[in-house]
Amino acid sequence: MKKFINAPEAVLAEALSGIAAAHPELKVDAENKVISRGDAGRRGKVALVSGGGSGHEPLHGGFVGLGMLDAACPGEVFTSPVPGQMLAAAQAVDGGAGVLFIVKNYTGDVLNFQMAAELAAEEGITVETVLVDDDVAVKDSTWTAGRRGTGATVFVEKIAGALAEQGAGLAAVAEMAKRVNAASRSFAVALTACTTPASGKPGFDLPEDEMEVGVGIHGEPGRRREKLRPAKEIVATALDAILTDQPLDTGDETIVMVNGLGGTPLIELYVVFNEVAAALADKGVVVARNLVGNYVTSLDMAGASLTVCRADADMLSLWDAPVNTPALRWGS
Amino acid sequence: MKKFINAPEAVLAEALSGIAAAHPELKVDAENKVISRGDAGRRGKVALVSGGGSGHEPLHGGFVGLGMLDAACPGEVFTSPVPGQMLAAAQAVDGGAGVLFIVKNYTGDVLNFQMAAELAAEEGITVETVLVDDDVAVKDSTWTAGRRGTGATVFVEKIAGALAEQGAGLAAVAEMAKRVNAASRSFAVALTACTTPASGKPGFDLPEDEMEVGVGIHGEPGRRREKLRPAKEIVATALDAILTDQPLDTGDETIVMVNGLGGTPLIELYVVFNEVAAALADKGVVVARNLVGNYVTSLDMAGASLTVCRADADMLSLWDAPVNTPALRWGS
Amino acid sequence: MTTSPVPTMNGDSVDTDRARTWVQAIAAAVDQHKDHLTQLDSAIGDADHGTNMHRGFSAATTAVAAMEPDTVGAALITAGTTLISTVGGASGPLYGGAFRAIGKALDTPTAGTQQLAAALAAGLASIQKLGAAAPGDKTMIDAYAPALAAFQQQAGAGADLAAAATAAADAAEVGMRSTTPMQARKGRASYLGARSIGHQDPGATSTALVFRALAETLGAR
Amino acid sequence: MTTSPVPTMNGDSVDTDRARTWVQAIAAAVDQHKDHLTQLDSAIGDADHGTNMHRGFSAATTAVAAMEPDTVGAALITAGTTLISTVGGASGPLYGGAFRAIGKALDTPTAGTQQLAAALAAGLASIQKLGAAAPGDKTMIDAYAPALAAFQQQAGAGADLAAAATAAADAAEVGMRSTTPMQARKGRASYLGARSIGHQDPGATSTALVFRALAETLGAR
Ligand SMILES: Nc1ncnc2c1ncn2[C@@H]1O[C@H](COP(=O)(O)OP(=O)(O)O)[C@@H](O)[C@H]1O
Ligand SMILES: Nc1ncnc2c1ncn2[C@@H]1O[C@H](COP(=O)(O)OP(=O)(O)O)[C@@H](O)[C@H]1O
Ligand SMILES: [Mg+2]
Ligand SMILES: [Mg+2]
Ligand SMILES: [Mg+2]
Ligand SMILES: [Mg+2]
Repeated sequence: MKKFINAPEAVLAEALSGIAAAHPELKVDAENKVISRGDAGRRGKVALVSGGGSGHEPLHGGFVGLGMLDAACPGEVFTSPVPGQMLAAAQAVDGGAGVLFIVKNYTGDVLNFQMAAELAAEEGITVETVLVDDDVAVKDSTWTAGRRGTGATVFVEKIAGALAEQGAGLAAVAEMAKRVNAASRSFAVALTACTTPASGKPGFDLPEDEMEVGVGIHGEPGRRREKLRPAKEIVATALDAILTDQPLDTGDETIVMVNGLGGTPLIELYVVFNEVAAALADKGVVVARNLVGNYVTSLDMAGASLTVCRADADMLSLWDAPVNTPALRWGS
Repeated sequence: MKKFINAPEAVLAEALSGIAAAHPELKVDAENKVISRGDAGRRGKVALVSGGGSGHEPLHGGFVGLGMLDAACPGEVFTSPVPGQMLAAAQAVDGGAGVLFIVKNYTGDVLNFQMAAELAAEEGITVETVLVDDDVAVKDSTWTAGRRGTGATVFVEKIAGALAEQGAGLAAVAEMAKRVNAASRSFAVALTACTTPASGKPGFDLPEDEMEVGVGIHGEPGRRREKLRPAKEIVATALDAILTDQPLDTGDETIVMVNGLGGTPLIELYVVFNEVAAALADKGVVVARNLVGNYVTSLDMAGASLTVCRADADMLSLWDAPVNTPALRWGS
Repeated sequence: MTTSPVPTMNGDSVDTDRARTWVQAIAAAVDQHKDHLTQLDSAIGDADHGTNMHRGFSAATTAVAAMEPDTVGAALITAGTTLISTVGGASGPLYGGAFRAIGKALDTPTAGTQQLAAALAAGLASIQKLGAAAPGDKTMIDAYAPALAAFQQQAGAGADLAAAATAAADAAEVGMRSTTPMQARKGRASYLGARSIGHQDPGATSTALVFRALAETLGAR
Repeated sequence: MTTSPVPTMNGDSVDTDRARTWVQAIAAAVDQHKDHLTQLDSAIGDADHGTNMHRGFSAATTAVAAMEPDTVGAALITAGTTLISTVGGASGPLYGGAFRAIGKALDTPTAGTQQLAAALAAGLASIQKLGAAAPGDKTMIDAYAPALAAFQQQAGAGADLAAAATAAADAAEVGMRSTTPMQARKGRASYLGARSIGHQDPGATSTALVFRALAETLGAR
């Protein structure tokens, strides 16, 4: 294993310390492992808390700041944080208007956040939870763990965060977060496996001419293995999966993210976005806003995910609202 | 070779088309391969033009916009652009106040920009050139090609760009660019080689327990190969090389960049920054500003570079000035 | 999973010391099998189950070592709470909740076979309540449910603790192996669909360690 | 680099057609050795020399094919300009400038051995002026300089074009091989310091192709 680390067990604590040093505008609680806004706990503002395993940076810590999250709880690499962390985060940021937990739909995240919500309620904090489950590679069913939460998390955090910043109440913010999730679909493809610091080996071996189709963001193999194909065809596969699940009409406006999983050069992400833009234009679908870059990564995995959100006018205007976080920043 | 591309020859054109689709605020001249600001050519404003081989994204195209570059000319992957491109860029952005070419010190870049400067002069455009040569892994000497330009390019483009935005003249902007370069030093380490689309193979083979020390950003091997060491020791090596070349005193203020070469997870870059911040704090050196992320990449290389700029008050205030580009954005 | 001879001084009741010993025995087993658990999780999950269990049971061992428990359950409740607050992931709340449930059902200074059977049943109920998985879903339940059934059957037949726990450990290992041909319907492995078939479930494997540790603690040979 | 028999109809002068043929012959050689050039550049550079040369000489071939040149040099000037505007990198301006210089020195409908020798010398001067490299720096100059010397020596001794060009091509290949033990002091390979030793310089290798193509064009057997 080749990594810029000192010891696998120390990665999270040291990275948090690095985040604290790099972003003095954030508060980093090293003991509870909570990253929060410098001005967190503002009276009357609904607070957004998210979290999940580490290894997906900039998610979630990179999205803490004005117009987005109030706090993030990073767990160990690919391991959900624990309820105590989430409770500490909720306590740090609650301004009396309640806390929204934004939870990616994985058994571990769901169970831990559920316990945290119970603990928070015992402390008198009103908590609402929204589950993000946008990955169409996984079939949705009441008999399974359901869809994974991936790229749409960024959209949910940005748009709900903007609404909270404008002073909306907890129910309205939670409702908007759910709307964004319901309007979003993702699909990912990987060319290589990633290596966690603790395991020290790539999660799977992939021949030089093959790719994993329908992967998640935790290094697990995908739904199927296929021969590597040109970017155009890979995009067609991903878009097809997305649009089969949620058809789009001519004139529909979308927010589109082409996201790198950590080991993919940006120049390739632009090649992918070029194909996505062309394919959607062909269908008359409008790409009103976009993100191209590394936003929800899977350590060093060479891979890319596509997220498409059918955005209404409210969502677009909230998207455009100011945001000031380490990884997403615009407006004033 | 595993890449999200359609064909090696098409990468640059398609990525440019993707950049155009993703960033409608920029102008992309597909024929001349020039990315410029939507408002480029503003009368009286000194225009900044940079460029170099592709594969280093977001450098340079991602730094085009308010407060930074007026235009970027991307060459083929790891290949300097040609003089015609640079001339087209200069023509597109000259507002009568002259053009500053920001050139990383590589034989190809230097020669092509030199020819472009001659062509531009023939067209009546005043051109100044600043060479960036910050990489202390390469020994400087009049008998060699001299030091490479790497991470300091971002500092030069940001700070000189801010000064130009404020209306300074060409000589002053060029002078500031040179000052920033003179105050900056970089050093990089790689854990893996990168693969160019055209060659299809990693540039070198590196055993599982070794690293290349003193690498550039073009996939070439470094000055020496060593056993992989903990992040703390790697940082000590890099800082030592930098500070030997340019000693810093207690109380000196710096801008520090921990830059990923493309395949390094962000969480590791924060671990590295944590070590850098601690080591500089030990010496009483102030990290006044910082960047942690992928800014000057080498395709999919797993590696990291450290750049330290001893910044005076002018540089810090220009650093803080508004910037609005795809890859760097702050202020209003 | 070899069995070392442990003196059977207290064959038909669990006391507070043994509860603590059980936690320590699990920690030792997890320590020994950490890489194996992570490797199993790497094939159909996210390669952290060994690290998760190790982090949790190391912390639990430390926590129970510092106690002077009055009841059999006290140490197990503490262990469960510690798992919840240190593990994360799916296994943290599931095992944490289970140990807390088992502990709550053992609020006496000693406990016999029948009481332990009921406590173990409460543990399974907690896992099922939280995780909503059924037997055959390729989870820890596929080791836990047969282990519990074997324990209950032995208890019903009047067996002593050691015999019941040994039967449970054997059944857990059979259950663990039975997960290999299953297609996962819960947890992370479910994302693989049919590709989850052919791999042994990491959680079922750690559950087998938990029951083997119980058998060892209760004096099986 | 094998030599195919070419009719020697015009043994002692270069005409406009042959100038064009030379460019085409270089393009063909580069096409054939593209991967080899890139491989050499991968070891001590940035793995683009084959692609660079290929892009440039393909474009140059197209450009000169469309011309009706009046002078020997016209096609070479066009080739040089095309290289400058399509190659990029270090080799673009260096080769581009050299071909432009060679072309400018051949502003006549035909040219003999002495005139070609002078033109080739102008090409080397352009490379040295731009790149400031000296023999022994492990660059294209280490193939070009000995090739030029051999050509000049043959020309001085009254040899015909074919013989002079063949001697130049042979000397270029010797020079090319002589770069292997050198430590690079110019270009990208210089960044490797002592580690550049033991690898053949890509630019010297392409220069050997350029001179071999000249010999073939001028009728060497
Ligand atoms: N819903 C569930 N019910 C019961 N057990 C589950 C459930 N989901 C997952 N598990 C168990 O948890 C194990 C994985 O634990 P672990 O790797 O520590 O957590 P994570 O999956 O969050 O990384 C699986 O092997 C499985 O046995
Ligand atoms: N200063 C120089 N003078 C002469 N030749 C040089 C010089 N610098 C580089 N070269 C030649 O250029 C070759 C590399 O060309 P190429 O790979 O196309 O460009 P780049 O180095 O910009 O990638 C080297 O092998 C060397 O022969
Ligand atoms: Mg996990
Ligand atoms: Mg090059
Ligand atoms: Mg796991
Ligand atoms: Mg090269």
